[in-house]
Amino acid sequence: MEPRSFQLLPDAASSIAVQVDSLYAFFVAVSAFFSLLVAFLIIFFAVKYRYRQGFIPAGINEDGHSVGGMVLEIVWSVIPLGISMIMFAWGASIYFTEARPPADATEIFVTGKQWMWKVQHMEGAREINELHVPVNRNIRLTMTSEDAIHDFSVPAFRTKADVLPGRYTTEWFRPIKVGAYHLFCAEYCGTKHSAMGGTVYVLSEADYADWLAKGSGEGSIAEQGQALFNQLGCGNCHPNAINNYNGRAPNLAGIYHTKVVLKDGSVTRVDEAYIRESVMYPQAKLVAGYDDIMPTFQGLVSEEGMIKLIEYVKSLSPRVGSASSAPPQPVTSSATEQKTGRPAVPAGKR
Amino acid sequence: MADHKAHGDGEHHIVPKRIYFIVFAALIVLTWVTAWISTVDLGAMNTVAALSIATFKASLVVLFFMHVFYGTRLTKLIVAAGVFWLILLLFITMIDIWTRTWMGVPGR
Amino acid sequence: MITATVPVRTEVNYLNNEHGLKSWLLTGDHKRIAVMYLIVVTVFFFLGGLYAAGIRLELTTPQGDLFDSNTYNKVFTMHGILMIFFFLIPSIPATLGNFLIPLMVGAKDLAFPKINLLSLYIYAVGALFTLFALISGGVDTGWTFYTPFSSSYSNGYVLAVGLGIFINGFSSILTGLNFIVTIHRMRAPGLTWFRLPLFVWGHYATSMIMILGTPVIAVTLFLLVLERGFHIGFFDPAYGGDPVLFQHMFWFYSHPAVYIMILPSMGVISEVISTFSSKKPFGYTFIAFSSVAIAVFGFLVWGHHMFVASQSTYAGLVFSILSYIVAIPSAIKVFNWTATMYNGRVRMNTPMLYAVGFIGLFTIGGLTGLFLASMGLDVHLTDTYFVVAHFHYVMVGGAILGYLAGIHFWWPKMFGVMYPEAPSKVSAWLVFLGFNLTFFPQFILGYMGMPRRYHVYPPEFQVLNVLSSAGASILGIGFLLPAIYLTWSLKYGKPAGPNPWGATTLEWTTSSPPPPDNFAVTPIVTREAYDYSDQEVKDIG
Amino acid sequence: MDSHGSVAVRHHFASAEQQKDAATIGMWTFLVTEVMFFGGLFLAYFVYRQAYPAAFAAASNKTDVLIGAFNTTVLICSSLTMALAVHYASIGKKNLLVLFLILTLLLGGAFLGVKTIEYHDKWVHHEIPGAHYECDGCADAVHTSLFFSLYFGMTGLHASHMIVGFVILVMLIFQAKKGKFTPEWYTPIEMFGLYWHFVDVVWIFLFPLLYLIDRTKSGGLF
Ligand code: HEA
Ligand code: HEA
Ligand code: CUA
Ligand SMILES: [Cu+2]
Repeated sequence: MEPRSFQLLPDAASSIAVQVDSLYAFFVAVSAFFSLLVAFLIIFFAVKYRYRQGFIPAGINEDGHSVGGMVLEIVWSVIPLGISMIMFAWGASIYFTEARPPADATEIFVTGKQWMWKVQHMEGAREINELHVPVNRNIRLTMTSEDAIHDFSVPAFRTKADVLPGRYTTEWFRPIKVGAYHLFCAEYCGTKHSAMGGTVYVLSEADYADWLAKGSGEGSIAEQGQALFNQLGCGNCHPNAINNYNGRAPNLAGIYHTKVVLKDGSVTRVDEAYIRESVMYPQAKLVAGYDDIMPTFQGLVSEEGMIKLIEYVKSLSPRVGSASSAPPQPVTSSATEQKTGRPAVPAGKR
Repeated sequence: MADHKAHGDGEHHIVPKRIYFIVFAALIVLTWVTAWISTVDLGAMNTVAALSIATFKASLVVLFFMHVFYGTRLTKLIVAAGVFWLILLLFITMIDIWTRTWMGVPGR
Repeated sequence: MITATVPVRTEVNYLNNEHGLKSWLLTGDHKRIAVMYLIVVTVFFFLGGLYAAGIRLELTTPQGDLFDSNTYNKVFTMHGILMIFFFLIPSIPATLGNFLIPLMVGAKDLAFPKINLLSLYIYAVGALFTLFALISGGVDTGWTFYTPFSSSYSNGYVLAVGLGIFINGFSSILTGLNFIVTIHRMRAPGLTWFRLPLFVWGHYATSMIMILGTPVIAVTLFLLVLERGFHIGFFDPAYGGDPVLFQHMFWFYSHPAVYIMILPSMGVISEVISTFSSKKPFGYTFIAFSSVAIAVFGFLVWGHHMFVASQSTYAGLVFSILSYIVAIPSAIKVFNWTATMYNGRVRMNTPMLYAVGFIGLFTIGGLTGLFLASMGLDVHLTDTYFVVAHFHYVMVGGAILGYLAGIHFWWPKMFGVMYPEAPSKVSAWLVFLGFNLTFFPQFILGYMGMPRRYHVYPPEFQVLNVLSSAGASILGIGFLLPAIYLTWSLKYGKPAGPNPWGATTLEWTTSSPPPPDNFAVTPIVTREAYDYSDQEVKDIG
Repeated sequence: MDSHGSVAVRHHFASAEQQKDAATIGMWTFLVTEVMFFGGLFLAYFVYRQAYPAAFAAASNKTDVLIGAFNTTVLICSSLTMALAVHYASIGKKNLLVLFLILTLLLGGAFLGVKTIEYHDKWVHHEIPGAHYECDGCADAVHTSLFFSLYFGMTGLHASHMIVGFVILVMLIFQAKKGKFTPEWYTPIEMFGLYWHFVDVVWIFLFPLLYLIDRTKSGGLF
């Protein structure tokens, strides 16, 4: 990225950036008003009521408990309260937009580690310290860390989120301007924290398709996940076809985004966090009706591998809620056939 | 001293010994009750029972062994503040823990 | 406030009643303890300032040329730790508070003089641990010690610093405990709650936070030490823990702690504004209760530091709205101070210069806190220089200016001498201008997206960083000056007399410096704290 | 807290009453900080128990209820003897005061002794979190280990309070023997009593939280 010249406002390159900038302008206006008001009054009083020999202002010993005083106190409590409730509500509503990815968002996986970002695209492409995304499409990042806490921050998109070890966090944006933007790690993570960054490239649809086509040659994430699934021998216990039950371990087909009943009677939703936990700490939340025979895979599966497995399990379920970029067919043993026919830009997307 | 009149503390109220023994007996009995009740399957109520009994026992100790029952308003206020802030710490943090999955978006 | 006795100028004062090192190190006199605190705290301020100079020097260029990354990280961490835990938190309470609270409530000493001395020594032990870590190589976690970085990945002396702060916490707790008991039980006859100076109210609120908050940071650091030192897991996900829980526990203390820093300063400002306007503070009860409100509500907002930390959105909502609620008492204070000047007889002596500087800069700092409390904006602004600018505005522009106002206001009382007026006014202006030049550009940098704790940064941020560094050198000189002329005044300053400013609170009724037992006769109070009707207002400009 | 010296009112207090009041408020304020100090650990406990109920139940079942209940009983007895010691101090029965202080000391010592045995047991069974941690028969070793982190954090902090109390108690016994305390001035005894009861209160919560999670399958107490 070519160094930009001096500027006072960052690029506004995502749909949310425009909203954040208006909110910011509102805050700046309110702050300027109150700062200047207070500054003006102080200077004015300091001059007008400056000490002069023998001069005693009228009513100097009136105290603040007079009726006028009470009214003033109420006025200058209630007005700031009112303004600040607007600040709260406006900020919160933008946050809700930022927090809830649209259902049609393209999912991309990000793994942070000291001190680099590793990115996996659904279609299999991988990159380091760079992120290529198409313009005008909703992008959803699912992120985790291999060590300390990091934070995936793109100021031009006005968004960031911490990236934690041992769990997934989410961030989404809709780039609206083609270009190259800074990617920073914004949560302090050790020696090279300030070097843990890179560039986000927003490409036109066509450029993006070209870029994706270069791919990784390893197949989609779900396919890679299936390979890992087989390699680890998960299938020895877990059935992965519809209506196949063996009593040893839950059937994974169709399980994603359903609710399962646990041994202690409570109910939990099968989401990324639950799948991850079940691989790492199988006994933590055992599904009712199964024995705790599953060994832990802690140390055997990397965070990237974990993402592949999850994506594989998700691919076993009909698309619920999210029409991610990967084709929705379950990757079964016949999945290899589909490999070549993978569309660069998912159908039903435009 | 501005608000000194209300202080029975200075003349140290002497608590009848009998009270100590009653409280003591209650504490011992409740200890074994709580141990026993934990073996009875009450579902989620097990935890509630354990904590209620513990709170009750603790209150007995604080009120009688520690004389708060006979103490000044200020002492009671300080004790209440301690309990209140403890609850703040626990409860407000739990707001986060309890609602983490509500949104259905990991990490939000 | 008029007392039954007219103070006579005593030749024996707390400074000369006993001699020798031992008479200082083993003293129970709150005034001597305050002076010792003043010395150590000042040392730590300049040490922290030296680190700040290092930061600013390094950041004049986008590349890392002065230090390597590891060193830079240690530099800002030590800067933050020294400034917060060893300077700003004890600064006003342990020096001015210690010195003045017994005087203001008309007592001979704090309730527990030995515990007061103990708290000084605990502080010293904590400081020694930290200095040990600093000399042996420092610590690189940031002052926030986030796990699992601090517990499993940091290569610094986390254990020593963690223990240092843990120990130091007890010093803070004991100070707060002493103040609470003193304010409750040691007030002079007739001194009702609503006759107390606002400085005392501020310290009462501060003490509440010290008592209720500090133990939580202590136990948090204790668990951190267990996890790092003995692999007894609590927070690291590798041990099954939840790193966000650490953040909850850390901020449960550290957010209220920012009010430990600002409330005493606000107390100072209330005194100074009233005295130099020769007018009862406007809305005394509102200022008094707003301090307590800040202390109480300040405990409910800590999660606003964690909006992007994967805290639940719903918890975030609660913390955000409460952050706005807790801003209201601060607003009330700012407006009441301003209104106090209205219709007064305003003198712009050095303490007053600092005080109005405080109001302006605290207002900007506080208002930018509102930006950060807004969830939608904080997502963009958190962990950028906007936050750095915000907290320097409130901590340096607010708390430290208040501290300097207080030092300049009570210096004649503490040491019985006046400092020279001209250099003190120059320094006040240097601090004000240098400060704004240093930290205003950082708001812009922050909105541009420059992350904090960055050793190297993209070149387009350089111009603003150079401005900031330039400001810092002016600021540094502004801070250095008072150290020089105040020390100078100890030997050459003109005698000050008991009440040089025409102030009305109890401490001004005794001689300067005060006698060992503070008052010749225990004062009996019959009036409110601020009654200027029979004060002769003199121009000392 | 102000546990020094004599019957005399120290010079900065106006009256003995003010002095005693100050001590009482000071002590209670101190206990509030103690509440918050333990509070951090309780918070961690609740958060993790909520997250990993099964592991916590499994780990808790590895503690010995009988020992726990016995120790609770011991501590409650010591609270009683302490309360009686304060009582006898307030009516000036010096010998009974000393007797009950000694009883308190012995009971406190018994508690610590039992605790040591328990710790030793845990050590032998590799139940101390860290590199050597092992958990027979429990699958979710990571989170049972978390339980034991809390177990040792909480009981360890509690035990360290007991040890501090123990040392102070020894000093008080010597002073009481010398006849230092009178019905007019026995503030140190009273303040120490508050401390001791507080430590008892903490244990009253620790017992059910650590020893009694989901005991329904362990088939009765004995
Ligand atoms: C003295 C210290 C101090 C003080 C007083 C404050 C006061 C406030 N702070 Fe600040 N803050 C810090 C020190 C302080 N802060 C520090 C050190 C950090 C960073 C820690 C770190 O991460 O390293 C921080 C970080 C911080 C954050 C987290 C940022 C992030 O990391 O993402 C937030 C978010 O809400 C915040 C908010 C506030 C608010 C709302 C106030 C309010 O109390 C301010 C109230 C004051 C006013 C509002 C001004 C006066 C009012 C008026 C003139 C009237 C007009 C008012 C209205 C219209 C409402 N602060
Ligand atoms: C009381 C609190 C306090 C105070 C007073 C200060 C004072 C200053 N701070 Fe500090 N600062 C913090 C608390 C404080 N800071 C905290 C908590 C952090 C966060 C740390 C973290 O991220 O973990 C921080 C971080 C921080 C950063 C961000 C670092 C980063 O994120 O990478 C910067 C950068 O500019 C900075 C600058 C300064 C400057 C220029 C001053 C100046 O005001 C200092 C002026 C004083 C002197 C310069 C010393 C006295 C003068 C001399 C000895 C004369 C000789 C010197 C010269 C002529 C230059 N501080
Ligand atoms: Cu990764 Cu900072
Ligand atoms: Cu805060």
